Amino acid sequence: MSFEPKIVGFLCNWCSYTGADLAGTSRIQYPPNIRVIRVMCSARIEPDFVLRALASGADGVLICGCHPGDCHYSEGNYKAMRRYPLLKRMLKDYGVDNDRVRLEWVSASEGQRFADIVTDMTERVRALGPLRIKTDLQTDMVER
Amino acid sequence: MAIRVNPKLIDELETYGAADVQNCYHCGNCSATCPFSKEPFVIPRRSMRNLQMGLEEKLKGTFEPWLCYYCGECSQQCPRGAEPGETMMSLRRWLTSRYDLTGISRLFYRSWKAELAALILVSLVTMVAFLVMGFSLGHGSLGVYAGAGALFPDHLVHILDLALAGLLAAVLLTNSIRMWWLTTGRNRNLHISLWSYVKNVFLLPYHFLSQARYSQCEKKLPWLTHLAIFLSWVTMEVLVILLLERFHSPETVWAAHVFGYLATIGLLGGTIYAMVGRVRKRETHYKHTHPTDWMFLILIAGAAFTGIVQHASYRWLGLDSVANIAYLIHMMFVVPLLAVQIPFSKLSHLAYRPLAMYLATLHTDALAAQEPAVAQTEPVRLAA
Amino acid sequence: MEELKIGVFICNCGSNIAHHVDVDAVREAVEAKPGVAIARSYKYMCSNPGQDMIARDIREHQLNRVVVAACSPRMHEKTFRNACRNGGLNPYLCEMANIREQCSWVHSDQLAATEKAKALTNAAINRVRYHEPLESLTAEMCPATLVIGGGIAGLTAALELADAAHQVYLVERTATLGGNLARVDLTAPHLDSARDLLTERITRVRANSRITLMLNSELQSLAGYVGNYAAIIRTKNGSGEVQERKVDVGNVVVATGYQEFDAGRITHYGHGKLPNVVTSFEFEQMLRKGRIETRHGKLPQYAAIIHCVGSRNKEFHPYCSRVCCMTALKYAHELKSANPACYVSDIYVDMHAFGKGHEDFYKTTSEVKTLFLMFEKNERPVVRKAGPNDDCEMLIEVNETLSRERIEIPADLIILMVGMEARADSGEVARLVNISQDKEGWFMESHPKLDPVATTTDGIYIAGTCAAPKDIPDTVAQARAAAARILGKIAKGKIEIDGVFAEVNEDRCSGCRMCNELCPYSAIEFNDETRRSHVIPAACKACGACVAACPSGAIKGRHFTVEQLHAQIDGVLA
Amino acid sequence: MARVGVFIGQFHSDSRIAFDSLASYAANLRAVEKVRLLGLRPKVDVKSLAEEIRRERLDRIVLAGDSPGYFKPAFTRALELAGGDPSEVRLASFREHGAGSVEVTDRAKAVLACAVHGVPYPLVAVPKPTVVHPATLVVGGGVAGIQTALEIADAGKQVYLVERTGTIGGHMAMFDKTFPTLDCAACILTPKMVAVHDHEMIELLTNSEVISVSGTPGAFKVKVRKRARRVDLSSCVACNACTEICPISVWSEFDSQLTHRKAIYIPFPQAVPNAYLVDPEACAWVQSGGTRCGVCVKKCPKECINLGEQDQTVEIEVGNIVLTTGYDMLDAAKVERYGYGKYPNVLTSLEFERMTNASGPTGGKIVTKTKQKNRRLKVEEWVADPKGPPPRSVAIIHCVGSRDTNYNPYCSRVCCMYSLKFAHLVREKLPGAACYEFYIDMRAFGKGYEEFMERIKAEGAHVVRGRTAQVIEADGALVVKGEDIVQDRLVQYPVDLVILAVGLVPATGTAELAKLLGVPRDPDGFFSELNYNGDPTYTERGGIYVAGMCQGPKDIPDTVAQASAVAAGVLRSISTGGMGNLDSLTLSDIEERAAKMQVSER
Repeated sequence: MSFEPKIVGFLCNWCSYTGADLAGTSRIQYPPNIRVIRVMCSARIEPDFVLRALASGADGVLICGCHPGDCHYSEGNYKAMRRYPLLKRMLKDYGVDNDRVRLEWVSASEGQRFADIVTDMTERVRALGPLRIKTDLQTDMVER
Repeated sequence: MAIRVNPKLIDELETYGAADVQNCYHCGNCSATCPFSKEPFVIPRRSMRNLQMGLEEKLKGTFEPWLCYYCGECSQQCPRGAEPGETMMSLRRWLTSRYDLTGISRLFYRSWKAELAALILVSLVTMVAFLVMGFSLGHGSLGVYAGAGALFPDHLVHILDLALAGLLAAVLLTNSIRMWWLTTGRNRNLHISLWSYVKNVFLLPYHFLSQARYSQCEKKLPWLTHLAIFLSWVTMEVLVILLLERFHSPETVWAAHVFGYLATIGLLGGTIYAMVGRVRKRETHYKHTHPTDWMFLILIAGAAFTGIVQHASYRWLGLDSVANIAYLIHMMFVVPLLAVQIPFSKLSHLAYRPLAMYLATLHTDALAAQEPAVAQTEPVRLAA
Repeated sequence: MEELKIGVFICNCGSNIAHHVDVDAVREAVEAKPGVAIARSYKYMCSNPGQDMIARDIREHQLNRVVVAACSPRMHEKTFRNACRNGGLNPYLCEMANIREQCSWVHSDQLAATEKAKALTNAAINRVRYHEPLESLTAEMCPATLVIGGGIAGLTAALELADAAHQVYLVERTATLGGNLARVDLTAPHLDSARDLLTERITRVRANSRITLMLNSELQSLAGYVGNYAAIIRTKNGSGEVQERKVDVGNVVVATGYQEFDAGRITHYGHGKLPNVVTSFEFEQMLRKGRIETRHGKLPQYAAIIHCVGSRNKEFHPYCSRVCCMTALKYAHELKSANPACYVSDIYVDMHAFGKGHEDFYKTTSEVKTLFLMFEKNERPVVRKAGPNDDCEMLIEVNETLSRERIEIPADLIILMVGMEARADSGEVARLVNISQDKEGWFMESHPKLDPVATTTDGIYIAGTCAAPKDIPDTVAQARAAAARILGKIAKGKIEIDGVFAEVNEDRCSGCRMCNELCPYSAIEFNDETRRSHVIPAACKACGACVAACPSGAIKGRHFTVEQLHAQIDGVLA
Repeated sequence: MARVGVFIGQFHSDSRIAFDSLASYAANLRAVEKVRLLGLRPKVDVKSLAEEIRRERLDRIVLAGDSPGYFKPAFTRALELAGGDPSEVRLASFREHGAGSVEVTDRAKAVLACAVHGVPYPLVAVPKPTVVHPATLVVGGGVAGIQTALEIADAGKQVYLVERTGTIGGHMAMFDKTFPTLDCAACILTPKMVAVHDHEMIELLTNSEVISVSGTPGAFKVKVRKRARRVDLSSCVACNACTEICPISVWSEFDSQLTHRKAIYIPFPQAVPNAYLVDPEACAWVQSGGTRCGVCVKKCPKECINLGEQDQTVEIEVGNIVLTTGYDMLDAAKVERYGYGKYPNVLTSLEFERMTNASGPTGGKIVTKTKQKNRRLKVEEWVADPKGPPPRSVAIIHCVGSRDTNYNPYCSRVCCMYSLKFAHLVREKLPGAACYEFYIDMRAFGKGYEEFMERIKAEGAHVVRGRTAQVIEADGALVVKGEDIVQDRLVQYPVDLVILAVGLVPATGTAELAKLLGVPRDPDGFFSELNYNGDPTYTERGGIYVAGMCQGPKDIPDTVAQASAVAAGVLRSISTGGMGNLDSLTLSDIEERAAKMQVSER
């Protein structure tokens, strides 16, 4: 049975979460590997959420927000856009491959786009194989 | 190459009786209900569409209207009251006028007053001719057919009849050839072998006499009425034209007279039934009546009635003078009926209908040979 | 922490969830989880018996947390919070798991979908442990309303509110009222006068003291929240200089209408090149002036009307503009009335005569001998100049469906039924009032059936063709529906604000003031004496930007706290 | 003073208007110089008309008639040719203002007078406002009635919601999915039903009917007959015990006769009020005057059943009445050629909706009916058994009895879209099955409808343009005979199941209710709105509104929008006074006002 990656998705309530719901009402199928957590705005996602997800066994993290200019709170997604490159640089030092954490803009009417992003990311993370930070951490803790 | 649409044709067809065809929104109900509608002749919708769009060449190029026997199923079901039955009837009238090159038929259909005038003219001419001939040949007295004082000696009437019949046959033949040319002859991509023409020629007399297709309607009465009128008319023609002497000879040849009486009953009964139907307008095919229909029925009824009156007054009552007058009026009905109705009006369908059935068979066989008929139940996969 | 008693309710949603998710397996999986007092499943949780079940269970088992695994929270979070409130439980102690739109509807593999449903429900259970009871706030509701757009929709909404004795500010960008309808002569299908309808509305608007009419004006900015909006209106008066005016309103009705599709974009119709190819609005102009003739003054013997110009078409707009079919039939009658000898051809795709009296109107149009020609949706009728020996100005070539012929249609005058499209500046309006647009640019209603006139933003309503193409009766109905929602809110007097907003923990706040400029709604003010920042609850929109950015983690995002989200992350990966 | 010429023409041959008395009335209006009767569908010669206008030096033309708009272009041309101002052609449309019959000739005169003064009739004909009692009566508990009741009650005003059957929810409660978003009808409707049930400002009267209305607009006294439910609403918890014991079973109306229900029943599990009721015609106890059966009374654990309960009549005072009585389906058996009633596997769309519903008789499975022995009634009958054989191919026929002068001449507006939805459901639930759809015009006009249609076609449903003419039975299978217009071929498809998209008619009882309230109806039987464009939800009777299907077929979003629009009128009338009856205004009132009225047009 091929490796089934676990991907945690942080979706903002007004655009990307609505877009994911639209994928549902339009019955657009996509891989079940993504598990969505709803936040009010992409600005609410703290870098340490991403770290915690990876540490708790996620093989990939997807952050979605509104297209720039569309944010319900007018500038929330710009903050996420600023935090994301810093986080990515840090993750590289942890040995987390570039494709494992991704930031995408999905509007309320882009059900198909959301499904395509999830499908594409699942394929990439499956190719990268399991992350195993969680198991390493547990072994470290046991050794210490 | 695109065909030009001519929105004016529909106005012209209105004078032929197609008053509601523009209401058709093409739901296909009539073609699916029509008992005669089979590939490759889906009637009546295709012809109605060509009419709406004024595709005159296509309309002239099809004999589909002749395949319809006006059972009225389609008009009853039509959701828009577009009267497909009456439209096909009007198309038949229009085609009749198209097959006739002289243009007289077109004149008659477009204004019924013209036809009426022509009928009256012909009957007056006949009367004068008979009277003049009668007085000059008939030794100054009005006599009844053969024997002393006959208006017209039988042999002369006989010759006149044959001449008239020959002339009418010629006119009908040219119109039929034109019908063949328009619908089949000029059609390049349809190859009908000579053998196919010969093999199926028996269809002409078969349909002419039996109107077999009319019998396929659900309601049989219209077919029987039509058959009665038709056979009676043919019998009368045979008696009057071919066996004139024996029919008019003083001693009664019972065989001839029995047929005579039957024919008269057939003619009178049929026409009266049709006229009452058209007045009451209860069946769909009697709902709409074009003036030419009335003239046609009145002429036949008149001819039959006067025929029996002059026969009865001469044979049974011996009232020669009454018989003479009745005979004269009889001729005033018969000659216009033959001279006008056959070539230029409704009666010409006696040639076109059997020809249409014949051509239909030829076309179907040819088409079947050229491209295998698409199985009707094979569903069409629309969206790729 | 009091002893946790969580009630988990899993919905079948008829077959929508049960079709791909094994609901009983999910129930068994979560039943054993720590803190779960009871786990049930039912066919329709959102129905009357479903909600009663929640309330009853809360009372009988003294539940202090509720998890509902069903459809999207955007659909029924409010419904299940009410059910908890009826059971005596604070509504914010309820959490939903979306196992329909984001699980059973999108994953057909039963095993994977059930696993995902278990994970999502488990995450909700983890999260609900850290939920705290919250109280919603109330704020005053300003009874005034801002109506944007002076067309039939704006006029009707303004009158409905003003007649109910409430203040209305009607903002219209141009100098006159009437919008697109002012350019129309008669309306379909009864050929009533559009002018009389507008005159009645405009006269009543101008005579109504409660409507402040602002022509040549545009909305400059909108601040605040439902019940307490501050709008700045910019007006250009006669001499060109600009004044700005602030008005306080409780709600906003957006009724900005549509713009017509530019027929020139379709080259093969030749609009702009051939003089006698006119759009429907140009023909309305001709009708109003009484000059129904070709450019060189000749009465058209042949006229043709082409439908779906820019609509129902891959290259331009995929949607149907809904009103042009009936308008085209109207033109057929008007052409025949102006010139009884005119032959009218109507070139259509599907005849959309769906409304009251429309089919009858379609039949009368047939009776006056209009020739209906049908073409396939993405077929391209080509218009070209006729030859010298043709008895008409132009010829239209098209593959006609009903006769399966390629035909040429004679036409001296061609009317293009141009479709409707979203206004070019609808993007700005959407950003100003903070509502979203669909991919065609039409404003998106919050739910087509639950709430056809409300938007995702509370207090902002949309009415008429700015939401989607529609005819006058539907526009008037929507305008009054928006007014009804506002009247309902005003009658209640108070506005209930969601209890979810940010809160500064005074002892941890270091006074660095980073959050002050960060907040897009300037809802965080700095107290100089205590040297601490403080959040204004009513103004806070709970986006959580400040919570994430605070270096000392001093700001708590109520209902989206760090503990709750961490628990949810662990739960979703368990 | 403008010199006015009045021309009176007739377009519809069936108009019964007193043209002559209107002509004489127009003649003695002060500003009118010339009056001419044009007759039925007049052929107007523009040149001689222009000549006449110039000769009479007319500044304004008033075109009066049933639908004068049909003659307007010719008159505008004539006025322009005569050098006048083309915008001075005014319409006096009698049909638009409900003055299209001889009984309302006075109103026609009023419309004429307004046009002569160049003033829109609705601006002038505003009856004196009346004080309005704050309570509102809503007749009909479908989605329209529920929406209106909620909007009015949410604004704090009392609502009486009267519903004829045992539960609110109407037809929408019967559906599984709704177009175009395919979200489930229950998910939209049930929460609103719960809100109605819990709302303290809404008094729900199910199993009840309006029997008399008196009083004036703003102060109506309404008598409502509450038919005996024979089950105590407050104590019944729908435990289903009584149904199991009840011996009588009849066809279930809610399940459109697909299955049986008992004499004591609940229409559907999520019904509101969520309680059982007794069908008096079916119940043996009631029919026998209390001598037979009655087993359910003892079986009920909470003694809620009182079979002897009598009907009551309640009188309520309300200021406004909202009619949301919805629709029924045309009897499909009337269109004999489709064989409904003759062939068991020819279903109406409502029956198919119930079949696809997850909480329906077949649990959402699409099956063909099979002949089964009904043990209780000892008779063979065709039943939709969940375990029955699924159809291999399905045909859906549009416009059954619609757009047809022999039945309903009008289009029922929703059938194209729900038929597409059916095609989707067939393809989704029976992947192998072939699905044919026969339509004349595919009317996908709403938001997101066109894209929905394209998606269904892409899923492989055969969408054939051409209405089926006949459904016949040939060797065991049903055969659908029709003509495929686009392929220009006669087609015959053998199918196992035929679904008829039957045309919609006003709900039974609409005629009596209309007579009771004095609300006019249009020739198709639906309630007539005050003004087609301007006031689609008002009627000419003050204080009486219409919303939803009862005013004409429409889909759910349009119904909900109309229902909310009615709420606006009701709330406004309560706060600042409502409209009186239109015919409370005399002709002279209107003439005076029209003369003094100043209009602004921009």
